[in-house]
Amino acid sequence: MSQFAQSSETAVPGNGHHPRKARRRFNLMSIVGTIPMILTAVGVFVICIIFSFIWSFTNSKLFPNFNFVGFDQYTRLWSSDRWNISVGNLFTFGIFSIIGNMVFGYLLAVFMDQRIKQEDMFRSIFLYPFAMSLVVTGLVWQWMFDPNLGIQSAVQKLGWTDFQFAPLTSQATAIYGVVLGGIWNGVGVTMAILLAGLRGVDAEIWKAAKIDGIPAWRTYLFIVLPMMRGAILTAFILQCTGVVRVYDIVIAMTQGGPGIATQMPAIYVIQHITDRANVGQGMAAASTMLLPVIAVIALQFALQWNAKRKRNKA
Amino acid sequence: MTSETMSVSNGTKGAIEPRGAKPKKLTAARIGVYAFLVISALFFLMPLYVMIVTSLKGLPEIRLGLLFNLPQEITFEPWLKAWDTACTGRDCNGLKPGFINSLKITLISVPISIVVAMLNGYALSFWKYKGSELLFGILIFGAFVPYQVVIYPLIIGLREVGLFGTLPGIVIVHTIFGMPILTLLFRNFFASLPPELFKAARVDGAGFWQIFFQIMLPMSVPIAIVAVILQTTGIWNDFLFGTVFAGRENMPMTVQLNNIVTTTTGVREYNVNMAATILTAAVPLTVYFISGKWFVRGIAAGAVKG
Amino acid sequence: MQHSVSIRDLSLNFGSVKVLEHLDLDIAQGEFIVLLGPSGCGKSTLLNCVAGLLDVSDGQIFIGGKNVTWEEPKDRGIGMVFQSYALYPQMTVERNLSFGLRVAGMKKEEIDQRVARAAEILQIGPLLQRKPVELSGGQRQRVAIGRALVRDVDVFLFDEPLSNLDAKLRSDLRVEIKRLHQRLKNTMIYVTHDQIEALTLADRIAVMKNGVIQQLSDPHTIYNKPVNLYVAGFIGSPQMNMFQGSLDGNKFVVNEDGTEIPVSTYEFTTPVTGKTKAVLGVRPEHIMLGEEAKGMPFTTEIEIEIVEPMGSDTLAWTKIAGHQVTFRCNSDVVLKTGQKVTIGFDPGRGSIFDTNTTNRL
Amino acid sequence: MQHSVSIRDLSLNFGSVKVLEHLDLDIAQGEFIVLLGPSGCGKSTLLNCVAGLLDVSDGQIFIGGKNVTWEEPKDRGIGMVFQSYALYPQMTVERNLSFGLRVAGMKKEEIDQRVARAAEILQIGPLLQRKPVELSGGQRQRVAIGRALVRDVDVFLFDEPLSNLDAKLRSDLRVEIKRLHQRLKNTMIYVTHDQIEALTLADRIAVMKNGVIQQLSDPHTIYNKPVNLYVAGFIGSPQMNMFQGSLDGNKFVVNEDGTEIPVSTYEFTTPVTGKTKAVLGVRPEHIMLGEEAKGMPFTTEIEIEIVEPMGSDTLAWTKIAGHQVTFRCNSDVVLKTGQKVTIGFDPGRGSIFDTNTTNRL
Amino acid sequence: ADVEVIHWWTSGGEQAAVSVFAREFDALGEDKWIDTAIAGGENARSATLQRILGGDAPGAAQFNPGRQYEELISGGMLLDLTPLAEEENWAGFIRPASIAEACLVDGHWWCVPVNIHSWNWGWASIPAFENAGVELPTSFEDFLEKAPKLAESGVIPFAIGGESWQINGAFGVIQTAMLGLDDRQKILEGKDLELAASVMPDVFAKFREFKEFSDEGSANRNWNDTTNLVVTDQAAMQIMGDWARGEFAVAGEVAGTDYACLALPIAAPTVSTGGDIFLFPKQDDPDVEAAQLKMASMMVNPQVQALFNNAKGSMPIRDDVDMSLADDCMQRGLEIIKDPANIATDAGRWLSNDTTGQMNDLVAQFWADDSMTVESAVDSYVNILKTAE
Ligand SMILES: Nc1ncnc2c1ncn2[C@@H]1O[C@H](COP(=O)(O)OP(=O)(O)OP(=O)(O)O)[C@@H](O)[C@H]1O
Ligand SMILES: Nc1ncnc2c1ncn2[C@@H]1O[C@H](COP(=O)(O)OP(=O)(O)OP(=O)(O)O)[C@@H](O)[C@H]1O
Ligand SMILES: [Mg+2]
Ligand SMILES: [Mg+2]
Repeated sequence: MSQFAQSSETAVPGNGHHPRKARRRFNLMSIVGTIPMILTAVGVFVICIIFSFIWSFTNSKLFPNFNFVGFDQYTRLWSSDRWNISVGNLFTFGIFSIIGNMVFGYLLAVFMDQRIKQEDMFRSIFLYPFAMSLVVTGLVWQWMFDPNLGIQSAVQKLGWTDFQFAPLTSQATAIYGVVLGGIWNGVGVTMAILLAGLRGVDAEIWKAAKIDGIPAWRTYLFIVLPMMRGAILTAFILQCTGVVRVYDIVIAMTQGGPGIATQMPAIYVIQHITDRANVGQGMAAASTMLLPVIAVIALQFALQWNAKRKRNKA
Repeated sequence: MTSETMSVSNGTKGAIEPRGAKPKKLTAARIGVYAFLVISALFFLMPLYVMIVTSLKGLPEIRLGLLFNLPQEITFEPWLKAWDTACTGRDCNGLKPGFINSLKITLISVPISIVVAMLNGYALSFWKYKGSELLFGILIFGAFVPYQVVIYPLIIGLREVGLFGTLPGIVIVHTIFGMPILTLLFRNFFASLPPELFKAARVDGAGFWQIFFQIMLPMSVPIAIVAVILQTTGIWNDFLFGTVFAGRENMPMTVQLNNIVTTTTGVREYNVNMAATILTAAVPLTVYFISGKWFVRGIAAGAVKG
Repeated sequence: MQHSVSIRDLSLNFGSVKVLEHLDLDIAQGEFIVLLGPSGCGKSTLLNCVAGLLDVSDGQIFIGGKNVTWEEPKDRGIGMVFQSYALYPQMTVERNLSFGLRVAGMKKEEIDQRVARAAEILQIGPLLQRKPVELSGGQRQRVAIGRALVRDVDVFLFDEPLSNLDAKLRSDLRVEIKRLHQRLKNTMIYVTHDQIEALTLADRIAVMKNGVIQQLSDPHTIYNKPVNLYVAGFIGSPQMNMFQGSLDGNKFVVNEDGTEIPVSTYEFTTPVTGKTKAVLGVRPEHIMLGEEAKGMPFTTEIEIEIVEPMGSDTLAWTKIAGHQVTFRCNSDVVLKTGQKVTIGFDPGRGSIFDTNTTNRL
Repeated sequence: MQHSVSIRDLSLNFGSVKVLEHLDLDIAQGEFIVLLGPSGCGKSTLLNCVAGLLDVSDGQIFIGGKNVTWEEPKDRGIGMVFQSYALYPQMTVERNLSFGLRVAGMKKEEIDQRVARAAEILQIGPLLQRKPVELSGGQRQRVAIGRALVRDVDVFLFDEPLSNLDAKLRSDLRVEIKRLHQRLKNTMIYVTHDQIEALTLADRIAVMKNGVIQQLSDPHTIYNKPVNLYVAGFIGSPQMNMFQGSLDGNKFVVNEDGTEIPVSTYEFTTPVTGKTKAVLGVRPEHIMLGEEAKGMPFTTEIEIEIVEPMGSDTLAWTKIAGHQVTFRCNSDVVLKTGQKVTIGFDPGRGSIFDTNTTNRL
Repeated sequence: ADVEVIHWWTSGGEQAAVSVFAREFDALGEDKWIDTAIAGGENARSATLQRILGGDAPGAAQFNPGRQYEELISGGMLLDLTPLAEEENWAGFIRPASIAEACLVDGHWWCVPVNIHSWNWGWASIPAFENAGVELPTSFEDFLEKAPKLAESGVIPFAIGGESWQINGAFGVIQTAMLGLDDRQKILEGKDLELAASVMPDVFAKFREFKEFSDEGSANRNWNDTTNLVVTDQAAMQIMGDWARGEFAVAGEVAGTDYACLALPIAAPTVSTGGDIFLFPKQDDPDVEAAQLKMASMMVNPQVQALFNNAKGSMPIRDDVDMSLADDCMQRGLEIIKDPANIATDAGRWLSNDTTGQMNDLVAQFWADDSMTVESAVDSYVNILKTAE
């Protein structure tokens, strides 16, 4: 055997020596092809994040500078009512709008899945808000929630004079009005993603459930829903990016009001970077916002790594 | 198949022997389904309805504050004004001039950003290299960064390469910000393709680019439609990047829309605002109505897997 | 006699596509019926109609003497097993088995008892707390059968339950299903396109084509006395060897080269007079080799083209009278490509079909 | 002798998982090698290493005497056919076939000529302008083979090319591949977990388990003289009947009830002395029934439990000395469940394995 | 050469005004006014700053007088207008002084003030007051006394919108009225924390009294929808800058019969010096620089000032301008501005945008959130002043 190996080796000059060390093939083209991604990931996002952190320790005003002031910006940030309220709002908005989107989106998807004749029409109706600029649709929502112009007065004029529906006028409820607007805007996409997920579920599961005599709603809830992990995850990530960046819709609907009841971290960041000319403060806020995202992604990586390790062990 | 589950049997059974097709009956469940959908549809359409009727009213009628009433006197004046004569600063040409710019930006940015994201997804699925997963992680992370935070380095970067305030500049910016979600989309799609396809092409001697252009690109039409829809909407409605990066000559339509709609110290013409909004949304809306069907199919084609 | 399942004049269309038309089928109590046919012939459609998963366009279905045409699937007294297992992925095996019962509001003890019995019958006791992803294909299919089992029904429906499994598992589970049937004695309707499954499992096989049942008989008859060319060709692997030719009195004359094959040993079902275009079919295992060929009504010398040793026996491919012919022989016989051997067969063990009607003569 | 493909000391890890370790394999020019093994044993991995689709961790691969360990797949002189066909869905059959040639910049006439030749060999001429979706499974697989064919290479690699097809098509295409090999005389490496395919196609079979080749021999040897219990159990359907017991001189004593089976006809590969725990394996077709059983060294009377008519022959299940036993008999013999018959076999045709080492004795 | 001008004048009257500049500039010779309108001060300012950073600075850009552009000055990014200003003696005619100071930093002119907008106006619906049977108010106290009557008659006594700048604007006017100009200056410019702590509680307390008389719908209302309530006599009074006049004009209302413009504080009317300025980012091209200087000169030209401010509805930055076309309300303002003692310097002169923003937040929160005590509001207020730069 070994003799053969030798002869064969010598027969092919230039093909190395025995034992030849494994060499990973390195694909240049793959790197060339992803240069835009590398530049974006490293050149934009990483650099941005690093500089955001650096500038958050400076007293940068209109333009970034490097006059370090320690944790001053963070101290101010966390002693600011507005920031604290914004953070609270982000959670309220995030939780309610994501849950609302998912639940409503799933319901819509389920109902759309009932061999609806006018599926095309309904789908377009549910999707169109995503295409509209929030600058004005926010205004229209504001009108509709206006106690004197909108739904409340229209219903009152119909005779139900006790009817109260003006969420945006009160500090306590305004955020839910925004949530409603957010759901209006985004639920169509969620519906589309979940509908696609529903359609991807093995038809035989349905048959099995029917034979078992499981009512349709239970099938949807307990059997099909848990099978749609991919779709749910996609919809969830899309919504999370939307929630963290939520800006336009709040500006359009409430301008952060009444008072500062519907302020959001992104508005805080953006205002400070631009009009309030306090880049240091804005960057401190931005860096703070990124921390939970970093934590989640790190957790994800850790879980993946752990799962891989476990698999390798097995 | 799934949709049968909601159909409910009627009561005929036992001794009587039914013949022929199952009698079609409008059951309570069926009515409930439609009721839910119709009510939801009303919820979704309400703002559009308000916008449309408002855009057809004169200002005095709007001041009456009867939001849901149909216009007593229909006027198309606001639409003409929004399109043609509304002033946005010194110029009074309505939305018209920006339309071409928006079209230009969208038509160039959408394909480029999609091809770039497609390449990323392709490389991340089939040509992984050391660190490629990390890059992807950073990219996904970038999806959570507020745009404004990223603007300063971008401005400086583009200034250094001399592309600030130019059409290529704005295209690059849209490509960058579209990249995270689109790359995720395409990566998931390619990951759902059979790896044998890639292997077969490798055996056939095709390299990175040949496999991409001749095999993967034509196959990714369904998911590309999803990407087109998302990107068209995003780019068409973009205001922030347009004002900063596009340069004066390329200001998108949304700048004009915003100029019409936002007044600090001046009279608001709500009817014109509404008409302008609907006009501005016309392009993405058309895209939605034409390709809505493909949207769901495209997502089903792979975006939801993994 | 009370039939367990009766299908009367059943029709089913998808829109304008007629998949089943005026189909009748009676299945006796405890019978194991296999629906066999190529892909797209309507097997699953028929099964789904019986299960109540598709609304029939016309006709009636009786199960246990009761007209269940418009009954809900759960009320028909059926259990069903699917090709893709269709287990509920997030539930443990135990919950998979019991979910339907719990939804129906059955008592806890009763449920436990039934699950325990199914687990015992199928020997999946140790798996009860696992999730489907943690099971192998064969185990999954067993759980899927268990889910039908706990329903304690009279009729079991199987839709290609084994075709997702590999060859070895397939033959193991085949035997298990057979044992299950012997033990439970339920009526079973089993869809497959694998003829070995059909032959080994069925009491009777219904061979289908384009939504029509071609032949409904026991496996032996189906195999040895196919009623038409289609059934003859569909059953048997490798396929029955077919000679195109014509019948002329006691002789079958092959078209290509006029080779004459005496068919006096053949029992005609219908008397044939005059010269008729016909097809003579001979199964590979009915072609004899060497010594055994000697006494046969027809013998010839051929050259071996391909040899396929299958372990237990060996297939050889050759040509007779211009027709591709396969024959099966004992694996102890050593055959080589290019070797010349004498083979022979008895047309009396074969089948003869009318070329025009394709029916058995 | 110049080997067509040589694999030397090949190792492959996925991270810390070692899939292949120090594997050696030499394949002669024109040989048809089948890699056979259960799912996950590393067959595809090995094939992908040969094709250059996976980077080996250690070792070398020679094709046509050339060290191609780090060569690009296209430069290795191989063609590959996949289980899922892997046809380019948006291209016509013709373009599918010619893709690789066009990529290589071959002249138009040369391409046309090669495509025409492949189409002629595989009889896919009429399909050339269709897209893969418009083809049936068998046609797709033929096109996939064509794609390897046009590359005009010395070595063909097949990764379970037939397992997506139904039973009938599978056996048809199996013959076609065999014919193709006879015609082209290329080296072929063929991965499958279907032992019938392995037995019928291979010049030599490599039975794999956990990345290690257990036995590399011609089908007849593999089937009749498996080197260990694993190979014996893996090959043959239904499985070889196994008796647990011990060797005591010329007798094999079954554990359960002490039944003695004389093994003096058995040819031991290693001399056995004293009492050794062993397993006796007998293939189902080596168990004889009725008259034929009479002369056998071991006979016994049993009761039939299950009968599986397979058309060409019949399987019967029973018990001998407490062990589940299957035997195969002619389909003319009518067997019934519960029937009592006499069966016998010659252990000389069986295999005996050491219980501890599991190796053949 | 062409000079690109970024501004946020996009609505009707504003458009007419900016057209004056553009037309006049174009008329001066081959240089062209290139118009880049971006609605919303924030957006336009951000765009200007980002374009300066990106090396694509516009030739001129609108700002509000204040401290936003301090860094542009110290960074040397602006064209020094001093030679021109000295030549034309800007210091001699630009009044009031606080408007000039917005551009005159360390003895150098860095920008051109073009107009004055005063916040200190109350807009009252005369029919609303008549229907309620009460006279127009003579002071804020007086108004608060009459407010219940107004409410009884079915009008909203105090119209206000939900935008934080609206609320803070009204707050500023009330603060001015209650503290007087001197104390106000001490607090806002001098950052006199003790004084603030002692006098601000009253201001906040008074401010809260107004809330009772506002309506439920105020929370998200735009300023001009709010004004519309006064126009249509649904509300009695609104505190809003002089740009509100345009709303009445569009509705065809006549000052003195349909509505009254009350210069605030009513007892001792003042004018606040908000307004607009233009700054001229440095350019490489000397031709453009010449054109920039020409534009700066044009903007302070008395004829142009007259045309421009008449169109814009604002007060000119110089006295020698023919404003005979102006309506009664503006004439009133022009009277008041004549006396430097009546000038309430715009708070933006003293406070950075950051500080102003924090105050906006605080006042808006205080307005909306009844559970916030006056004490804690004052605490926050003082704290904001303390950390202000
Ligand atoms: N929902 C449907 N709409 C329209 N046609 C259908 C539908 N389901 C099945 N068909 C058609 O009905 C025919 C019978 O289908 P069926 O699934 O019963 O075949 P099958 O015999 O089970 O085949 P297979 O072996 O592939 O499962 C096919 O031609 C199929 O295309
Ligand atoms: N990309 C990969 N990363 C990690 N492990 C892998 C990878 N690909 C394969 N494996 C593992 O390597 C082992 C061998 O896989 P391989 O695909 O070669 O099996 P196989 O014999 O071809 O099985 P099958 O018959 O199912 O195709 C398996 O245990 C599999 O889990
Ligand atoms: Mg089927
Ligand atoms: Mg494999």
